[in-house]
Amino acid sequence: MVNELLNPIIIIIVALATGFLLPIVDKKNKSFTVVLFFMALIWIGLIALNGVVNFSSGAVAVEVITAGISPPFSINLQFGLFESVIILATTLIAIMTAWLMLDQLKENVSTLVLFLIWVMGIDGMIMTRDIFNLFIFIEITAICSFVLTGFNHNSNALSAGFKAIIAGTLASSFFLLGVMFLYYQTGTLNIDDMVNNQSLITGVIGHAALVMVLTGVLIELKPYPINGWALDVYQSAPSGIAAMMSVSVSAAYLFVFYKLLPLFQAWVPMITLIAGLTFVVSNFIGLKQTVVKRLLGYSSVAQIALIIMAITLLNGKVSVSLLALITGGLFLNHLLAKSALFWLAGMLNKTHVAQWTNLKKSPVVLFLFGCLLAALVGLPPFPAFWAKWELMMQLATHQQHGWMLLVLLGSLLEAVYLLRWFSGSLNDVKDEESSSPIRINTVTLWLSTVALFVSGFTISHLMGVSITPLFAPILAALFLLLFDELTGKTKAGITCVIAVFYSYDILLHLTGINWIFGLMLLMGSCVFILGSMYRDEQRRGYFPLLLLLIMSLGTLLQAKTSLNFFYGWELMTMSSYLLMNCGKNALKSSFIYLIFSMGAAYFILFAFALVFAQTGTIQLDAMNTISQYQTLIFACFMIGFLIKLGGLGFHVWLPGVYSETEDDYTAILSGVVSKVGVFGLLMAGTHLGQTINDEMVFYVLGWLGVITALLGALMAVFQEDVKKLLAYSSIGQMGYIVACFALMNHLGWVTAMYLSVNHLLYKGLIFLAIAGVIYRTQTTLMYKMGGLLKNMPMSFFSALIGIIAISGVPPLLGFGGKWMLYNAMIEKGWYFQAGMAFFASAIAFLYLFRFIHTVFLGQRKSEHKELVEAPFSLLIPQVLLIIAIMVFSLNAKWLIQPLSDAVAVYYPSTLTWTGTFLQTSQGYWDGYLVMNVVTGVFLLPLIILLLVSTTTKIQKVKQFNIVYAAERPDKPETTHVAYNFYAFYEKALGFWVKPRATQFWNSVAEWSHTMGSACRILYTGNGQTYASLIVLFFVIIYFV
Amino acid sequence: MKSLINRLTEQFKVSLEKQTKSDLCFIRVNKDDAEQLIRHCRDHESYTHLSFLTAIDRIEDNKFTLTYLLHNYQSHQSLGVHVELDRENPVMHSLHRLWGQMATYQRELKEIYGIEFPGSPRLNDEFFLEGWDQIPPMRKEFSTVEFCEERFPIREGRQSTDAKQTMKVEIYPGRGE
Amino acid sequence: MKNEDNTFANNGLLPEEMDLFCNARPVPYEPYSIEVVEKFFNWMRANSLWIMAFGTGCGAIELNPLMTSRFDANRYGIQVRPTPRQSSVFVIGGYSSVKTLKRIIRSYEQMQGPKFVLALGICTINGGMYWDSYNTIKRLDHYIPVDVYITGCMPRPEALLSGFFELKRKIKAGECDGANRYVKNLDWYKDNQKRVIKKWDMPDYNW
Amino acid sequence: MEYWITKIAYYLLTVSIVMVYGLLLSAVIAKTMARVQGRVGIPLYQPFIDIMKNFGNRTAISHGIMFYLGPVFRLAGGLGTLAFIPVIYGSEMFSNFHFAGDILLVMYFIFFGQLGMALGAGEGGHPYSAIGIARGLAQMTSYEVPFALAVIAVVVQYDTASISQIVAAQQGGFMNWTVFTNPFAVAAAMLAFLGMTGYAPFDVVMAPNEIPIGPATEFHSSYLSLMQINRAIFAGAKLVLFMNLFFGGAGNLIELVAKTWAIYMIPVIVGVAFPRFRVEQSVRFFLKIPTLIGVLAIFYVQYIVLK
Repeated sequence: MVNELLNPIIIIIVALATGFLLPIVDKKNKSFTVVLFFMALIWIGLIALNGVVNFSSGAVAVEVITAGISPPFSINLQFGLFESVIILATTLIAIMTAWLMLDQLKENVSTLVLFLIWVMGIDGMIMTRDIFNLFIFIEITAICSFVLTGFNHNSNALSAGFKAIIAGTLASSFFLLGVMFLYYQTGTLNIDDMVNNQSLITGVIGHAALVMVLTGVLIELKPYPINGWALDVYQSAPSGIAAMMSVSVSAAYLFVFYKLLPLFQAWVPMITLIAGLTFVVSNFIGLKQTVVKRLLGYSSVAQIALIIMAITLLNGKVSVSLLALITGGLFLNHLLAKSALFWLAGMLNKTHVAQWTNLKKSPVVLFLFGCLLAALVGLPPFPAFWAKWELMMQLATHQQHGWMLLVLLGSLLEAVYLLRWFSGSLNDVKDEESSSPIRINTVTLWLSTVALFVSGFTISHLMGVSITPLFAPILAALFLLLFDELTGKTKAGITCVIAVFYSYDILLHLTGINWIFGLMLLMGSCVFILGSMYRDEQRRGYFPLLLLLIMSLGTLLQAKTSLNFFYGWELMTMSSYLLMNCGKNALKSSFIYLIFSMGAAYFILFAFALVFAQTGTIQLDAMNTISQYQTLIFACFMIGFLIKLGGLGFHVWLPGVYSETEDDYTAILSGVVSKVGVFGLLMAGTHLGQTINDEMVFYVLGWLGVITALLGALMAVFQEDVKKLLAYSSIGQMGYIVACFALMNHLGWVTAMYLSVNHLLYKGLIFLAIAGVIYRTQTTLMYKMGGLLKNMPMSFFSALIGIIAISGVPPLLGFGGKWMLYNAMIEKGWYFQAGMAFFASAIAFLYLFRFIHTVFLGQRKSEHKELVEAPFSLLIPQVLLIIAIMVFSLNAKWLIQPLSDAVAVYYPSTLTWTGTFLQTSQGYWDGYLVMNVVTGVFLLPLIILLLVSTTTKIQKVKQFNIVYAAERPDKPETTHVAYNFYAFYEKALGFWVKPRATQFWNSVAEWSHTMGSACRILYTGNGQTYASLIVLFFVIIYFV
Repeated sequence: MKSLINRLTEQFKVSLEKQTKSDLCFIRVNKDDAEQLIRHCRDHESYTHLSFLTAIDRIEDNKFTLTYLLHNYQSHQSLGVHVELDRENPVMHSLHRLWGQMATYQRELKEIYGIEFPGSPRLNDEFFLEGWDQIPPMRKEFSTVEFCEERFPIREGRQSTDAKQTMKVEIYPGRGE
Repeated sequence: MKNEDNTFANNGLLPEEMDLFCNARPVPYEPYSIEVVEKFFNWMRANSLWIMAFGTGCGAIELNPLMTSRFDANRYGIQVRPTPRQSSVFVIGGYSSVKTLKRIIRSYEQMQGPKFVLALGICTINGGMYWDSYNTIKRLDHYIPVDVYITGCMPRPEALLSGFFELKRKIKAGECDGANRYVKNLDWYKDNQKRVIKKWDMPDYNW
Repeated sequence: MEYWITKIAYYLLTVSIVMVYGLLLSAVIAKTMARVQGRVGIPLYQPFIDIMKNFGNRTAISHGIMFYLGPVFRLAGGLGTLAFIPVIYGSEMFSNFHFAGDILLVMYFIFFGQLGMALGAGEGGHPYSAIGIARGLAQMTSYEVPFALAVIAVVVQYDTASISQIVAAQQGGFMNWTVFTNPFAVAAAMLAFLGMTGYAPFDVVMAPNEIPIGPATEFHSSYLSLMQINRAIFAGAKLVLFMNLFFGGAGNLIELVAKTWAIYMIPVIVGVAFPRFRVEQSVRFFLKIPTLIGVLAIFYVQYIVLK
């Protein structure tokens, strides 16, 4: 009995029967109508669920033929795994939509009936194997869609519905005509039979028939340029209906398309082309969109096109299960995320993207919104991430490089407008309407989000990746999120403890370069988190994200497979992006960061895919067996990692981000996160370096490195904002590291890692010191500071140690880096690069002096008289870092030796030690002795001065007791030299640092938007245009 | 020069005081017409240059005479405009809108003569005296000798000789007169 | 004028400026306890006269020829330093107006001891031709201690050189203790200074 | 231990000699210039007197700890630079601590004193100090370019960065000196040397007329003495460095004096002949012809000397 009730045919029956019953019941009891309505839907859902359970455990698909009569006069259904899954998903969406829209739907019982019939039509389309039945269901669905689109009598919606009717009618006319001809030629209406008798479909008639059917289906799949009507529908339909249209109806059509695909083998390339075009163009147009639902519409169109592309490109080439994984992953993602976003858009009732602000006020909504968008963009751990990864791998395996680029380009564009939306929603706008907390029903959104997490998890499980390292960060972050009510300091403590234990655990499992980076990054982070305790605010969301960031670093370090690496990379990008937004004005710059990072990730993904195509495995260790495209792959990796590092040309995101983010986070960003790029470089280098015979790429990279170093330093010279100054300085420092890496020999790599460690130590130190200063002075502009040495001696000392170390002046450890750098470069024969590096390091003195002078020396502002030393918790990590710097300065061997050993696995060591005496092929250096000599020569004059001073009365004076051409200084502000400090240098060399890169990227953005506008021209909003386009489309397909 | 004076006389209540040279003459105008006259000279008679503004303390008449000296670069002629002010309450309209540098002259006159120019920018800022606490030093009733004796200690034994006598007696005995 | 802890009250300063200036009182310095050492240093001080490059009056014009080939003061160890901190000789170049006096005092106090003042021209002695000028001081030694006067209006460079020799002689003889005199009689000097400098917008002692 | 004591004693001896030599050098230069102008000029002992007089100043002020330490850093920079340069070739007594590091160490240690001094002057709070330092650093960045290129050329030429080995490689006749084996490198380095010494036309740092001697404005008494001593030692160290790198080093004290004297005359002669550059002019100057010569020097080494 139960089985009978769960028979798929019941779906149709239930829907129809309830449809009949509802008006009758409605007359008696209104409330019972609703119950009945939902019961019907739930029943359908249960049937599908039962199907999923049965078929996934291996049951055979059910074939249903009604009434004992053969088709076309009966209904012919097939109910298998695919069908049941899709029906389940669509029904769930339908239930939730109906629940959300209940108030509107239940006003008129006919709407409820329509809705039910609509669901039935969709389910019918999915299940039926009879092409005529299919037509019927298509018609049912289409009619319901039109009516529901306009059911709230909004004029826009009515006109959109009308346009949809025109398009739908055209589509079904084509379809019906095609079906007629097909029946004429094959004598069957069963799709399977038709496929089996394909040979019968011949001649002009057969061609025309197929083209008609194809056109009919394609119109409903909304490819560019014949989707104008659909976008109008998405924009103006009630958002629940739009959600259904976007996901459920599309799902049905997609499945129809899949079912019919065997018939269209001859058109596959063309369909792919159309889909590809749709994917890219829709995303281009999406850039220009400001209306939320239309934006989602473009995204929907693009997503569907992507799935079609995946199907057409891979159908028959990969196993069905893999294809199902890819398309299913993409689809499930789209289904859940897009529908939820439509609902959210409907509930918030904010039409324009610009109105989406102040979501920070409602953390829950923001969290859900973020998750949904992240899923849509294809970030881990959501299904689209895995599906896209697998898609790229398979495309690469089948040599579809052009399509890969297309997919990546389209995805990037999509990411741009979706994330811009997100980033805008973080904006704090002071107006009364949008600043009140949002009260909406988030249950459905929660369900969707959880479903997304679960399905992501399931897919990754199906792909056979090891789950623990991948999901541990997210779980840990979610766990910490539970304690978000605690005070900031407590949370910092908890985070630190977790991070320490986690790091310890990770470090046990790492070796070689990974171990060194693990020690650097994880321990570095732990030290920096200590600094985070200096603030009293609660800092909601900051610490879970920080933990996520740190643990994603762990994932990255542990990665043995490219998938894990990429996963960790994406997670790190995402978490670092979100952390940036804790800063006050970071939105714009962090958005740029995110876009660049997405670009970087896609380059890396592309490279991994190319590797996979050759090795057939995602093991990183297998990378060195590749034999083709080494240079290309390496170059892609380089571009990807250079973006992270802020290499020249890709650095535009960096200064803004560094200057606007939270001050303690900047230390992490500069100290730790930028090193991930170095780690990536070394990862690529260790695995690919040996396979590349062409030195040119390294040569280019080397020059890029030193030019980055030079221009980074030069740009730092002209900054007024202290954090920008340090940011450009970081760019410059990264330039040295890149150049050293590009040397591709032992000394070069040791230097690169040594410099990385150094940079972590001293730049972290300086950023922490300056964090304290900013905390006290509440400004980042250097000319507003000055003379703070008197108030903050410890911070000054940190900064002093930091700048001595950065500048490379002996005896601190910075010199070791510089010394090895020149030795390595001269050894390699890169003389001019060495010269340029020297120039860069000389310029570093300029900005370093400016930094320490304008902040700590010179005249103190009167309003800073009462400032006290930076908070204690900020000083602790500084002390730790200073100790580390001092130890490594005193005995460089402790640092260089492990680095050298780690690199010696790849290149034979060229360093020789005699005690503390270090020798390369050209030079030598005894750090210990240098330290002693310097101490000695320092003490000598000091003692002399002290002795002489004993006979002299030395009066301690105040800041205005200066010789001032016999005048007295007027105000500290006018006496402190700080603003435009290097005006003359700008006159001399300023033209080198015109913001060319920024201009370039601005023009890229401008150009993309122009493209978007250009593609939009076809969307006139006029039904006639749309209809004629459809006809034209048909004609073109026919003749191609 | 003559024609200029004639032209001016037609339009304003001015009187020629004296013509010292062929290219320099002085006219007198009353306080309230001065601005209009000077503006006219600047805009219509090409007297575009303000050479100086100065004051003369005519304590015997109980008057201050202001002299605006204008210069015409085309004809290279100068025109002095005299304005008389009451010495008890010396107030003059500020003409800084005509020439920016006028403000500086007015500041100077304020400081050393105490002549008021309401509306003149930075009028009360110190010009060259720092912390002057007496009546304006260029006024004739201000006695510098008394002030010096009171303010500055003078070394004993200083002698002053009459220059005329010294010349006559010591340097060029038997000459002159 | 004085605070309880024997520091200056700095009444001339605005309240918010108090912290910007040192208000300590200078103390006189002792000569080296060993006489030979003191003599030796005096000899060196005499032979290394660093002039403060501040032309306070018209007499400053006489300093320039002093450095040229004709007079070559360089050979006597006389050279010009651009900052009072490093100079040891202050040459007052003739008349000094009240306004200049303020700068002279500031610069003089910023010089480090032992420091010497060479007053040039009759104006520094008794006002000279400016004896009745309302803004010119008449006796320099009422305001800062003067070690050597060179009279004349103007004295020629030769006179200036002979003044320097006199200064050298006095330094070697240990008679030039102007700096200490100034410090010891600081209140008297300050009174005199403040009597003429009405706008005293600097600290009482310019360290 | 005994070895180190001897070493330190020898070093102190070297320092004293270089200091006396440096001071005498400056006196002689001043004297020479005076003679050129038809003056008698200062006595040769004048620099010593000046330094001692400043030590003998009885009062001083201090703006703070960094101000106090600034001159110490400065002198330590000079002393340290000298400490890492072997002064006389083959002499144990005058070899200093050059085994602690090579030419790169010396090149970077030169900055030590400047940095410390900059901090000290910065705490002084005088705007002209900061301007002077900014100018000095700006000029430094650009003259270091030809100098670095010249040094790299030399290092490449002799395949070692060790100063003593560079000197050793130049032994055996004056035709082995770098100045004859690689004249481009020497030309670049000597042009850079003009900037390093800070005489006209590159004297905007001190510029007594506009920013009263720049960084040192606030320094006096003992501080100034230390800086004057450093000036002598630092000049000596740089001369010795240039002599070692480019002019075959010195086998004995007389050779040392003769060579360094000759080298020192170059900036002096240029200095009396030229007026002052503005900062941006001097920055650009070094990045044009001298840098080009430096580039030529490397090409010359790569394709002619080593082939």
